[in-house]
Amino acid sequence: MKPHSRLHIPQPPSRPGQPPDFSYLELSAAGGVPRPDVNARVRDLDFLASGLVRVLDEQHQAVGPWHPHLEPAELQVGLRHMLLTRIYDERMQRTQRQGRISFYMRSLGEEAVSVAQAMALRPGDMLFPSYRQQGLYMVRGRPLVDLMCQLLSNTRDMCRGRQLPVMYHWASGRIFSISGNLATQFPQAVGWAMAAALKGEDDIAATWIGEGASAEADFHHGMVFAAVYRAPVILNVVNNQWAISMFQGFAGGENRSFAARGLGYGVAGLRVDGNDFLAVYGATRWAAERARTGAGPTLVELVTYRGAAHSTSDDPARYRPRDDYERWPLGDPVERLKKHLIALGEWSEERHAALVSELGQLVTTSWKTAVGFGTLTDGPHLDPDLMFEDVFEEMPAHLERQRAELAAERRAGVAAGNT
Amino acid sequence: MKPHSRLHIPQPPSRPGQPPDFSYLELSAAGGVPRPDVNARVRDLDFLASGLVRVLDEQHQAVGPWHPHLEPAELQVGLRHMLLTRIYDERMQRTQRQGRISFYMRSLGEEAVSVAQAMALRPGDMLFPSYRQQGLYMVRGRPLVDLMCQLLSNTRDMCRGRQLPVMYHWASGRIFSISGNLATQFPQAVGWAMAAALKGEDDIAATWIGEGASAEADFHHGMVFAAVYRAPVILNVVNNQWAISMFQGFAGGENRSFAARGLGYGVAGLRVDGNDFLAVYGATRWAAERARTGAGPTLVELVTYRGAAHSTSDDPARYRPRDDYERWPLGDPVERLKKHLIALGEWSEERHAALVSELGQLVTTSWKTAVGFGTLTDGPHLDPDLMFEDVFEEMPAHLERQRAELAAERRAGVAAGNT
Amino acid sequence: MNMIQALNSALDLMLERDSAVVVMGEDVGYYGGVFRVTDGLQRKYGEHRVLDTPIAEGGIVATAIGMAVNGLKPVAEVQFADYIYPAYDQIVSELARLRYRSAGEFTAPVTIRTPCGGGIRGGQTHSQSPEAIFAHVSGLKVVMPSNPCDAKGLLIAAIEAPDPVIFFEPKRLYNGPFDGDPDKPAVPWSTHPKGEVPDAYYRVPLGKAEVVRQGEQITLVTYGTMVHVCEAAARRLGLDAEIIDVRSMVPLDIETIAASVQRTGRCVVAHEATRFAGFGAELSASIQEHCFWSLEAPIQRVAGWDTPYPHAFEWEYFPGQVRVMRALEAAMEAQ
Amino acid sequence: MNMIQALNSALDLMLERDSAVVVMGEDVGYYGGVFRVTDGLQRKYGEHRVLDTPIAEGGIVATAIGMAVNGLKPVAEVQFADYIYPAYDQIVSELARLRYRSAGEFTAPVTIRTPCGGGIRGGQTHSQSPEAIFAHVSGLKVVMPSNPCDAKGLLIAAIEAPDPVIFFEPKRLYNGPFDGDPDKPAVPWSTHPKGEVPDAYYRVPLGKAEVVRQGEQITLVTYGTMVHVCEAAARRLGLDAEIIDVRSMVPLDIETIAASVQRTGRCVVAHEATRFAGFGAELSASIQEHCFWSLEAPIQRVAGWDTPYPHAFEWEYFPGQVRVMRALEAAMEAQ
Ligand SMILES: Cc1ncc(C[n+]2csc(CCOP(=O)(O)OP(=O)(O)O)c2C)c(N)n1
Ligand SMILES: Cc1ncc(C[n+]2csc(CCOP(=O)(O)OP(=O)(O)O)c2C)c(N)n1
Ligand SMILES: [Mg+2]
Ligand SMILES: [Mg+2]
Repeated sequence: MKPHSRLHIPQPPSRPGQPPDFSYLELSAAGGVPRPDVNARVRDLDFLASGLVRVLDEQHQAVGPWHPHLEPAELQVGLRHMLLTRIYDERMQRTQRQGRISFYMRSLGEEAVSVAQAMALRPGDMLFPSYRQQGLYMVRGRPLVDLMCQLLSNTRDMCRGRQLPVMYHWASGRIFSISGNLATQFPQAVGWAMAAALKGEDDIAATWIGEGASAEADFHHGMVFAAVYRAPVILNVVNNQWAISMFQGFAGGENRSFAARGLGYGVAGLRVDGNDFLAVYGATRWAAERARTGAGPTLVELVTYRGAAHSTSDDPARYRPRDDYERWPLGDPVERLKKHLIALGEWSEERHAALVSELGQLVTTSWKTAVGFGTLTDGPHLDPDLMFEDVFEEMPAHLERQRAELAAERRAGVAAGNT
Repeated sequence: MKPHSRLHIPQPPSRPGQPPDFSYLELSAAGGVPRPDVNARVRDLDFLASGLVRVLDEQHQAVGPWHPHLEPAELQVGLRHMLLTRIYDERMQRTQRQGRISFYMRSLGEEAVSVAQAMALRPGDMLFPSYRQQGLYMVRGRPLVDLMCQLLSNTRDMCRGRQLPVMYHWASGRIFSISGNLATQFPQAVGWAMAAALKGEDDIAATWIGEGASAEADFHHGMVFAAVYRAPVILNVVNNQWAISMFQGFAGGENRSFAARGLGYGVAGLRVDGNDFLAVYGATRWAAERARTGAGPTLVELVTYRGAAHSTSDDPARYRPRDDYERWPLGDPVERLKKHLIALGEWSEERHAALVSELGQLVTTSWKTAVGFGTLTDGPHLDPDLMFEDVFEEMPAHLERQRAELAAERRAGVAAGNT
Repeated sequence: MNMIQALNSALDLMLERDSAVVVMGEDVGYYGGVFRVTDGLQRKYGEHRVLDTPIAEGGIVATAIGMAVNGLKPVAEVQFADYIYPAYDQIVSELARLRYRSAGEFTAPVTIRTPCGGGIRGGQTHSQSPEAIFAHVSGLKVVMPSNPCDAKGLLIAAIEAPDPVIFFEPKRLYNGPFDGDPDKPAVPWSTHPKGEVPDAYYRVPLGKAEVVRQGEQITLVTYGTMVHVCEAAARRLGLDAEIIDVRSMVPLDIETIAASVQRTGRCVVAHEATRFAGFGAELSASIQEHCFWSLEAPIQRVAGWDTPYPHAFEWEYFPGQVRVMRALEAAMEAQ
Repeated sequence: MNMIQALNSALDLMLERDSAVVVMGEDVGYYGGVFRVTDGLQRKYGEHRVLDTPIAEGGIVATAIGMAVNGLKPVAEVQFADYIYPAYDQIVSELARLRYRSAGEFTAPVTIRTPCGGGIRGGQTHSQSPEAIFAHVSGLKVVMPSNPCDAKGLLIAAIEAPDPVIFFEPKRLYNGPFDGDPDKPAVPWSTHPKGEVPDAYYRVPLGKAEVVRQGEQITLVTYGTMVHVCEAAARRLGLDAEIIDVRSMVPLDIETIAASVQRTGRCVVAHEATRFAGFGAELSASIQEHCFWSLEAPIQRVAGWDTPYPHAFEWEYFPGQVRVMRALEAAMEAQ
């Protein structure tokens, strides 16, 4: 073999020990991207896939056509949900380090995505998230105790002990069950939206996928079916720049934005500053209106940064600079909304500190309640017989037999000195 | 359910009994699309995905920047290959109707695609076709007898009786084995091209997929990997408007051209008049040069029309107007090249008629030779023991045993009065 | 009715009775399906109840799941079982486990219909019988009828089931029973008692095998096309064989099967799929576990060879009467 | 060496010896793999020999096939066996059948490595053992080592094989042998004879089972993690059990297995995967066919239950020592 090859290998801008370099990131000024009519022809929307919709400027003012003009009270609610998400994440991460739960995944730096989007949607809209949109649960009001019981696989675990931590679901809150398999939810959301349209109902679907997972087949399936049937769905790509150790270039991000993937399908593609609460809110409103008025699907790329490790099993210091998150040009979503509220005269450092401590308290009390229902290590435990339920609606004979076998095995185990 | 739904269902422009309507087709004038430098930035090439590269004008003249300026002799060779493809198709279709072969698929109306593309590529370039590019075999010179023996599953069948008719392969001719499963060849071609680049070799890969099959996952896989590694590959979508009974709208063609699918991946997308031999040749040259000079992959949409039934199992009269092919705005590729040659003074109706009869003769003689090696119905037949070979390189014990069992079974069958 | 008409009738009735039922797949709408199983349904129920879809089996199953989560009952067609693999991930990782992983909060009662089996010169990509790779996956029901009457009743039961069902249709049986002899003139279903199909609604329960022929000497456990091949083989040998049509691979009616083998003491298991790690292995293993003390001879397996399904050697590959007869003889001889 | 180091050593040697070998997969390059099996290889052999890939298992296998057709020998990693399904179509329809359908003109000697099995609290999507659905597909070789020494030798043999190989790595064994008791302190491979791994190149042939413990009373046929669980169970019962590590599911070394069962007359088959239509069914059916006249008791199957692998009930799901012991007792009692 000749030593030189022309095969291009994508390169992250910096590796451990090097200074973070975000010069690759294409930015637009706040207020710089026009906001077209929601029913504009898709062909006339190409520019939205290369611009970056931003509302908050350097002076913490909200500017431009995408400004959603929310009441200060609504902004405060948004700030609260983002903060709660962050504090919850930090504490759950800690419990994992202490061995109380087996696994955890944080959304540090991406809180605006799920919080602003959930707030911009209606309660009847159906959400198909990946594992990094816990903010949806905060907005829709699922008690923390319920989430924690899932993390603990305890006697109140909504999943009855079947799923890894963070794989929540909530039928009455209209949040779909999270899958451990990447990307599968993307075309499922499209199917849900198709059914809504078939039934003549007004609810829309929204789904989230990581930029890394967008390489999976199901991304394409979702795009094709959404485009063909003009399904009322918002297809979100959360581009947090990393997929475990792989930079977004390995998903094709070196060439073109992920929003641009929509263009070829005839699906509107919208690139948004994912750390700008107001931009995310405004963009989501626009996409939701398109969907609800029959103008079809929108692919929204939320440009953000994975501030923390991929999960508790990951160590990002092996593959990226340590201080990268601090240098991320789009800043921190919580800080930015906080400063905007302060600039509006609707918030202060004191109120902020009080809120942080209030939410910390909430997490603490919730945790106390949750562990009261058991932990994976110490119990009380779920009844193992539950393992055989919900495979089918009715338990077939072979599972009845296996359930009995397990019971006998456990008796025999105790007799044989096993615990 | 409310009676009215907003779910959009794609509609073909006309159905049986209605007049064909091709007003949906977006055309460009011959010579109307600029030809950018092969190393231009992909972002600057978007216009190529919405235009239609054409060289032959209404007066049968070759015009514009994509004109490849071939020698008349080369054009005559192209005409010959297209005609041979067509005559071969017609005759093989007839043998199927007579029950001599079990199945056939014609490429009527699409002959320029495979013939012009194969001619524009180098012999070392590796081709990954679908089942409708038999013209590749004509250009690369595989004797008809070899192809026919495959159709007949006879004693000289290159596939040793394992594949349906038309599923040819040719390692030394650098044409990959055709799969019955749609789309699978698309990312395989990308892998082949990646390997060529890794090895520092100059050969490129080309692959063909139907517009219908582009909805499959493997289309996306091919695009993502080609984009990420800038693989030296030409990715062709043959948009012949139909996928069995389904109009291209069911693959997303109502919204945007298939060439435009490239844009979001950062892959150049080129929309070409697939019935214009010179345009196809010129476009393929451009894409090949891009690939060979390290500028990366090109997605080429070849706009054409499936002139015949999908296969011998299909009856298009059930779902589209009978006279549609005659009304197709891009005409017939053979006719168009023929008229161009005549306009150049390099061809005549007489020479054409003589060529048709010569090629008819060739097909007849080849068929006689081929059936001499056996037919599926009358034999001589391949040895059924061959069934157990090539599952693995070396036959494992369980297959040895099964081969022996089959032999015993056949003896027992004869004894029991089976044939 | 032939099997195509019986399946069409089931779909027609279900579209009529339940507005949540939608039919979807490649070419199933305007065209009525490449095997014409959905013929006329789009005209009758409209483009929103009978949908043509993009060619993407994975997308078809994924959107069907989403539709089912939103209250519909999709009946998706995969044009050939050989093309179900692009949907395998959505079926295995999602469809089969959604109820389980969400503790019953979300369910997806999707039916996936797909023609399987050889005998129509379809070669390696139009002949496969991949039931085993679905039977192994917890959470799926797996069904394969052997005649029009069962086909209609089982399809109605599948559509009404609250669980996902993979519904295999042996395509060689669409137009008539087939006893394994390709040289014999084709016989229409009208000549067969199971070709008498009531027009009205009825169900054949999932999870119940049927004894299609009673006998005392040996038990033949089989399904799909092989039911007819086994009947012919037993007849040719003049054996008093009991023949059980499994019909439902999951849940498996092992009680009916075991009761028979315990009585006859001998057993042959037959299917068209490749032998190694095929569903016959499960049948054989289960029967051995339930009937070990009654067995007078080893359980024999009859199956396709462990090779792809070759175009030219279709009848050498297909487990025809002679292969079944040899297994029956082996099982009868041994003592 | 532990199993991770042994696998790394195999890859290292093969990258060194054969310039056609390339390693590819999600996170395998710069990072060295989520289980660190490819640690250091990109640094040593460069970005063009050890490739990070897009997250698309179907695309990974498809491009690996194309690379193999162009003369390379790709070793592709699928991060967890639970995520191999998106590649199932390319594996089954393409990789497995390319040689066959092209009558040997085209081949794709791709090795697919993937960690399988439970025991690390991975829940339903990080614990599966899907070997059966590959074993059923003609044209694939299927391998699962139970220790570092075999892992290295088998991986080298797999990479050098002219056929595609699906190479399962029981992840619970990566860092040490595991006998099924999660409460016992972890033991490193350095305490186990099979943890002694030569640095140099060597091969363990595909298609050969290994008798890991000789015995006269009963035969335990198993593979992967369950080899160690079975050893512990037999020891606890004080049985003179013969334990066979299958190692290679396809081709299956039925000769070694049958010879043992013919001698002992009793047999337990054990694996971690779901029981129904699992690979144990094939083992049981084959053994019954080969050893019927020697069997003194029904062959018992030990396996995971027919449910998804639940996070909280990992040890109730896992076929631990007690489950094996009960099966051994049943097989020993019966007469
Ligand atoms: C089908 C499948 N393949 C691989 C994995 C393993 N995996 C889990 S998360 C992950 C990275 C995903 O990155 P991205 O989509 O960017 O989402 P992010 O973690 O950044 O939110 C991988 C490879 C998986 N869960 N499913
Ligand atoms: C995976 C898969 N799904 C379905 C089919 C059945 N099938 C064969 S050809 C065809 C239509 C393909 O249309 P298109 O891709 O436009 O190619 P064309 O026939 O027009 O050349 C279909 C659905 C198949 N062969 N493989
Ligand atoms: Mg990411
Ligand atoms: Mg087509």
